[in-house]
Amino acid sequence: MTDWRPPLPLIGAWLGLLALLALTVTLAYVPLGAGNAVVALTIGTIKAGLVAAIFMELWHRRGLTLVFAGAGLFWLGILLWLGSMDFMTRT
Amino acid sequence: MWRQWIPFWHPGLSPHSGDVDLLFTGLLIASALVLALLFFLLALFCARYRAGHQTDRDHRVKKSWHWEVSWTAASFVCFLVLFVWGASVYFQIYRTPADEHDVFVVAKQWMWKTQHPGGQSEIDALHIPVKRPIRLVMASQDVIHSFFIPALRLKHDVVPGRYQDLEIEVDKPGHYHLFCAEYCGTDHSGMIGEIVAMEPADFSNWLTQQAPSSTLASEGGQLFRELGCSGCHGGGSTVRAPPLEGVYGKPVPLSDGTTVIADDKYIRDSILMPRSQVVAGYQPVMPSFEGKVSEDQLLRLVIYIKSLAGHPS
Amino acid sequence: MSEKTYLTTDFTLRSWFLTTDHKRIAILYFASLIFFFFIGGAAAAAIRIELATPQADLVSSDVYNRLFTMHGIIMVWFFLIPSIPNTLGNFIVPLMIGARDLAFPRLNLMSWYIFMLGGCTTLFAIFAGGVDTGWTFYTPFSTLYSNSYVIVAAAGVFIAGFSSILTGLNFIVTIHRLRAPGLTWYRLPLFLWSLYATSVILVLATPVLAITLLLMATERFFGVGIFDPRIGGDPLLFQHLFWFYSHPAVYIMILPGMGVINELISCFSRKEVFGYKFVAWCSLAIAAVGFLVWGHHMFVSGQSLIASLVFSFMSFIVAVPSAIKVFNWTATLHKGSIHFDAPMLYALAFIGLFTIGGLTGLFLACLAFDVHATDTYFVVAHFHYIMVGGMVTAYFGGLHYWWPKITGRLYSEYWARTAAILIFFGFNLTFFPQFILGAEGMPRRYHVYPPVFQVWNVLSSGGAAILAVAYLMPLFYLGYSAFFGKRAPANPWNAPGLEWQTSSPPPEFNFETQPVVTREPYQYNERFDAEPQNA
Amino acid sequence: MPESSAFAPQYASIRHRDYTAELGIWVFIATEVLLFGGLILAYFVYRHAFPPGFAAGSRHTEIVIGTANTAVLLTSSFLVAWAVEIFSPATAKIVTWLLIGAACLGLVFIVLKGIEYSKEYDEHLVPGIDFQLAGPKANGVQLFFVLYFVTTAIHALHMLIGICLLLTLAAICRKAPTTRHHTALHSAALYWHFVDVVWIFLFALIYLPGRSTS
Repeated sequence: MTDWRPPLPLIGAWLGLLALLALTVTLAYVPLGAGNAVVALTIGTIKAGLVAAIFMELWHRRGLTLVFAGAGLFWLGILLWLGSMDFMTRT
Repeated sequence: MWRQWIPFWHPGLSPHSGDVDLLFTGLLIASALVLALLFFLLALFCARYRAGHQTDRDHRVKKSWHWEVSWTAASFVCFLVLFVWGASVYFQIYRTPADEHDVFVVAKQWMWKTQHPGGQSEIDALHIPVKRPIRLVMASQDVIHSFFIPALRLKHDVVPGRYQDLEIEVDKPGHYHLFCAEYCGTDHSGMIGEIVAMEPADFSNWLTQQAPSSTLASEGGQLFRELGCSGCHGGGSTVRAPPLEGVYGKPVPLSDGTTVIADDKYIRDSILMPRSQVVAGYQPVMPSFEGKVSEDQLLRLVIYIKSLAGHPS
Repeated sequence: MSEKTYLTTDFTLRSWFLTTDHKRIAILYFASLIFFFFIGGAAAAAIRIELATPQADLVSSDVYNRLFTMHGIIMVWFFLIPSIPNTLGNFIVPLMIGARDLAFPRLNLMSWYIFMLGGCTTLFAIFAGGVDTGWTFYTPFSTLYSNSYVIVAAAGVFIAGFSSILTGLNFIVTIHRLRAPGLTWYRLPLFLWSLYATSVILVLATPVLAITLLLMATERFFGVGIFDPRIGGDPLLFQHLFWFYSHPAVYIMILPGMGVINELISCFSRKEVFGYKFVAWCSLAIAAVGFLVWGHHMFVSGQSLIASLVFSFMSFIVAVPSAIKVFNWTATLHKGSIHFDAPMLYALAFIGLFTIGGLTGLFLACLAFDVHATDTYFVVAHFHYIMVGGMVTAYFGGLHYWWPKITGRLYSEYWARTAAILIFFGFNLTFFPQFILGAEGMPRRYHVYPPVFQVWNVLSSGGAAILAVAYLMPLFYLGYSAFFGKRAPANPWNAPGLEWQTSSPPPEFNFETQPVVTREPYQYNERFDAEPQNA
Repeated sequence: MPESSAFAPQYASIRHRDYTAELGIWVFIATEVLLFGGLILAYFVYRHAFPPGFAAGSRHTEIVIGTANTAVLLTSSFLVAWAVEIFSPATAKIVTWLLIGAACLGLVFIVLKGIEYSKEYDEHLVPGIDFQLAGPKANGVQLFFVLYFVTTAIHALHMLIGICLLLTLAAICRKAPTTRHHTALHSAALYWHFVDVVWIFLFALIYLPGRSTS
């Protein structure tokens, strides 16, 4: 009767996510100036990475699946980079 | 003049348009060479290697990489040259030096309204002296328009919500088309006017003939009082508001610790969104004039405040 | 005919409208696209008639604005973008890779229904009163000032976008997963490489259009200013978002055409495509770099000069792979054995017209000249050379090439060649004068114009009349041949591609036995000594 | 696990089909990334233009509800991942309950979101319907709330679709699940996790800015 229990990595990821959630909310109230945004987005990225690696099983995938998962992010990067370039460099 | 030799091409009439024409010629020559080579090869191959024609078809080129690399490199180098050329002229065209004869352009559905500092205003026309750079300050009342003078090879969109500077200069007297080039609704194609370039003497005659009773600055000053601005910004008022004399063009310290230069945009923003950039040491009490003043009136107010630049504060 | 083909397995309406057979879905798309093509074409005809004189005589300004908007929306989203991918692509992709169907056949059918829903919504907007924003939906005109069915039209485009996404998804997965044994990437026909690149754009760009139109409709419907300068919004943000999709969309409209041209040139030169790997990777390079150039639509819009500089540079870069392709096609002809059948005439026309379109694209990428030429007829001429001279010509070429496979019948070579030549001349007469108009400074979207521009407009309208007749011709002789033409053999062009290894038209699941691939594509001279047998 | 009896003719094997389906979902997720990408670009552009307005807007949101919702969604994702991991005929019952649990958590999320929306409505913070906020930051706050409502509404729509998927799968998996259902569940799970990932970023962008200043 062990086959219904969740594997340890899943539980670990879940608890880790909740811990990171608590951390990010706490840190949001600490005045860090521009650092707040950096911290919030960094922790967000770590959380998303955890979900992708463990829940979405990317940890066990290779090759094509990773390329496809990365492609969306890469193009998002293009959109954000070139899209905001105009607004950042306007005089 | 070499420019007259381009088919169907009327030479540009401003200092920069000469550069643009030269660039256009360069592009045309490059394209013509490429097209000639390509069409020659296509015709040659089609004729020589047509099916049934007995000719040497042995020793086909199999290893292709050196061909590929050479035409990739050749295209790339050509493109790089064109890019640098085009970019350098572009930066010349859109350069806007400060102190020049300012003309104010308000675009609205579907007309161009232009105003000279002396108060002379025109509709769908703009008189300017030749051989003298004119700085246009353009604003749109409603949608995006685009100020386009083909003879000067010059165009710029006029986006609502901001002032757009543009420098124009005409070499030769004459009447030239002014078009709206950005689709702006029903009468878009009717939003055309003319640029009238005159000899400096004729132009000053024209200015005097057209001279209205009051200049833009004085109309702005009148508005300044009518709208109640003077109640707070005027000397000796009870409400404490920053004085506006001598402000224009100077750095202004803001309450958030930063500093801005009091240019057209800052003054415009301060009228429409007074509480976004509050001068250090003052309370954000000024009401917004968003929706209460038109672009025309805004311009007059800005010009009025600008005219106070010389006064001591 | 003893065995059943995909056309004869079942004749009920249900068997057509609930089919999951990629070939039947391709036919459904084909029929819908003809319909949309002629609606968009009718609008174009009305525009050209109106522009024959400088004054307004046929229609009012409001009607004129609705006409060019309808022409743009219908032609871009309901003809060009789905044209080659959804008809020829849908039909040929599984055949070319030796598969029995696409990876997700039901998704494929769904995408057609979504497409039709989007199409009907847009048609409703057009016939209920029209849209006058131009196909670009620029704010704040579309959100605050336009007095027409903007939201409905945008909804139609929004819905059709999901059809594009599903098609792209289907092609990507199919090409990855369903290739026949032995069909490695470098053995794929180049048509598939270009469709793959197209699909990447469809999947990654279309959602941005969806969200942009959604924001625009929200602003218009609720009166909230997302792009409204009066409350601090920025109209240029809309343009950035819009062109993030709409510039790559141009490559959606040309890459499949380039793919078809590879097949045609090599087949009718009886020779493999010169520089196969370069051409293949150029497709992907165009798709990737095509995402980095959208700001070249905004050189005069007031975006920062630095942004303009970067976008101009990228625009020159993206022209490199296109140039490489043109050189490779020309080199393919070298020492070939060239047949001038109708598809080849289209292919040659494509090379010429596409090159002119591409070179004038460089004019527009060139910052200083773009300041003069943007928003004039120069731009109109340029993109028609790419989209009509390029894509539509390639589409007709591909249609003729695969027509025997699709219908199992042969068309009249005489009429096909006549139409091809007529299209070529009609096209040039219509659009070449527009370059001159643009260089002289005639702005686009002008209903009335100064009389100095009339000569070129008359020429253009005259060309359009020829073009209209030429585009109608295939409807008749191809339509005739579909029912009364001579039966086509399985491989009328003597081509080595897998799609020719099954009967014409193919059976329901394409192949009797799973084909196995053992060699590179386009092995014309080694496997076939015979010249193509023509109709 | 019993193999499903048939697979569509375009596939060579069950494994081939499953592998293909997974790839399809990943392509779909790439599309979705760009869908939210447009909104995120708009968000960053306006946050860059109106930093105080966005900080103020953020402070108007309910961080308690936001945090609770994040925890709810993370837990729901965990349940779905668990269900995928242990999927077999022997565990059909547990899998069904896990999926129902995940769907219920999804519903909790939607309900909390609804409560939050109604609070914002009461505070007159809904642009286009009832927005009454004056002052220097009004423009920035309004833009913040427009983007907030559009983004969270689209996210909530994704949640609703996901909940329907999970409930359908729960109903199917109750009896004799096969490999085919495992593929379906795996695909739905990837989608559900993706919606979770989107929320993680929305949480950081919507609720957290401006908390450390007044």
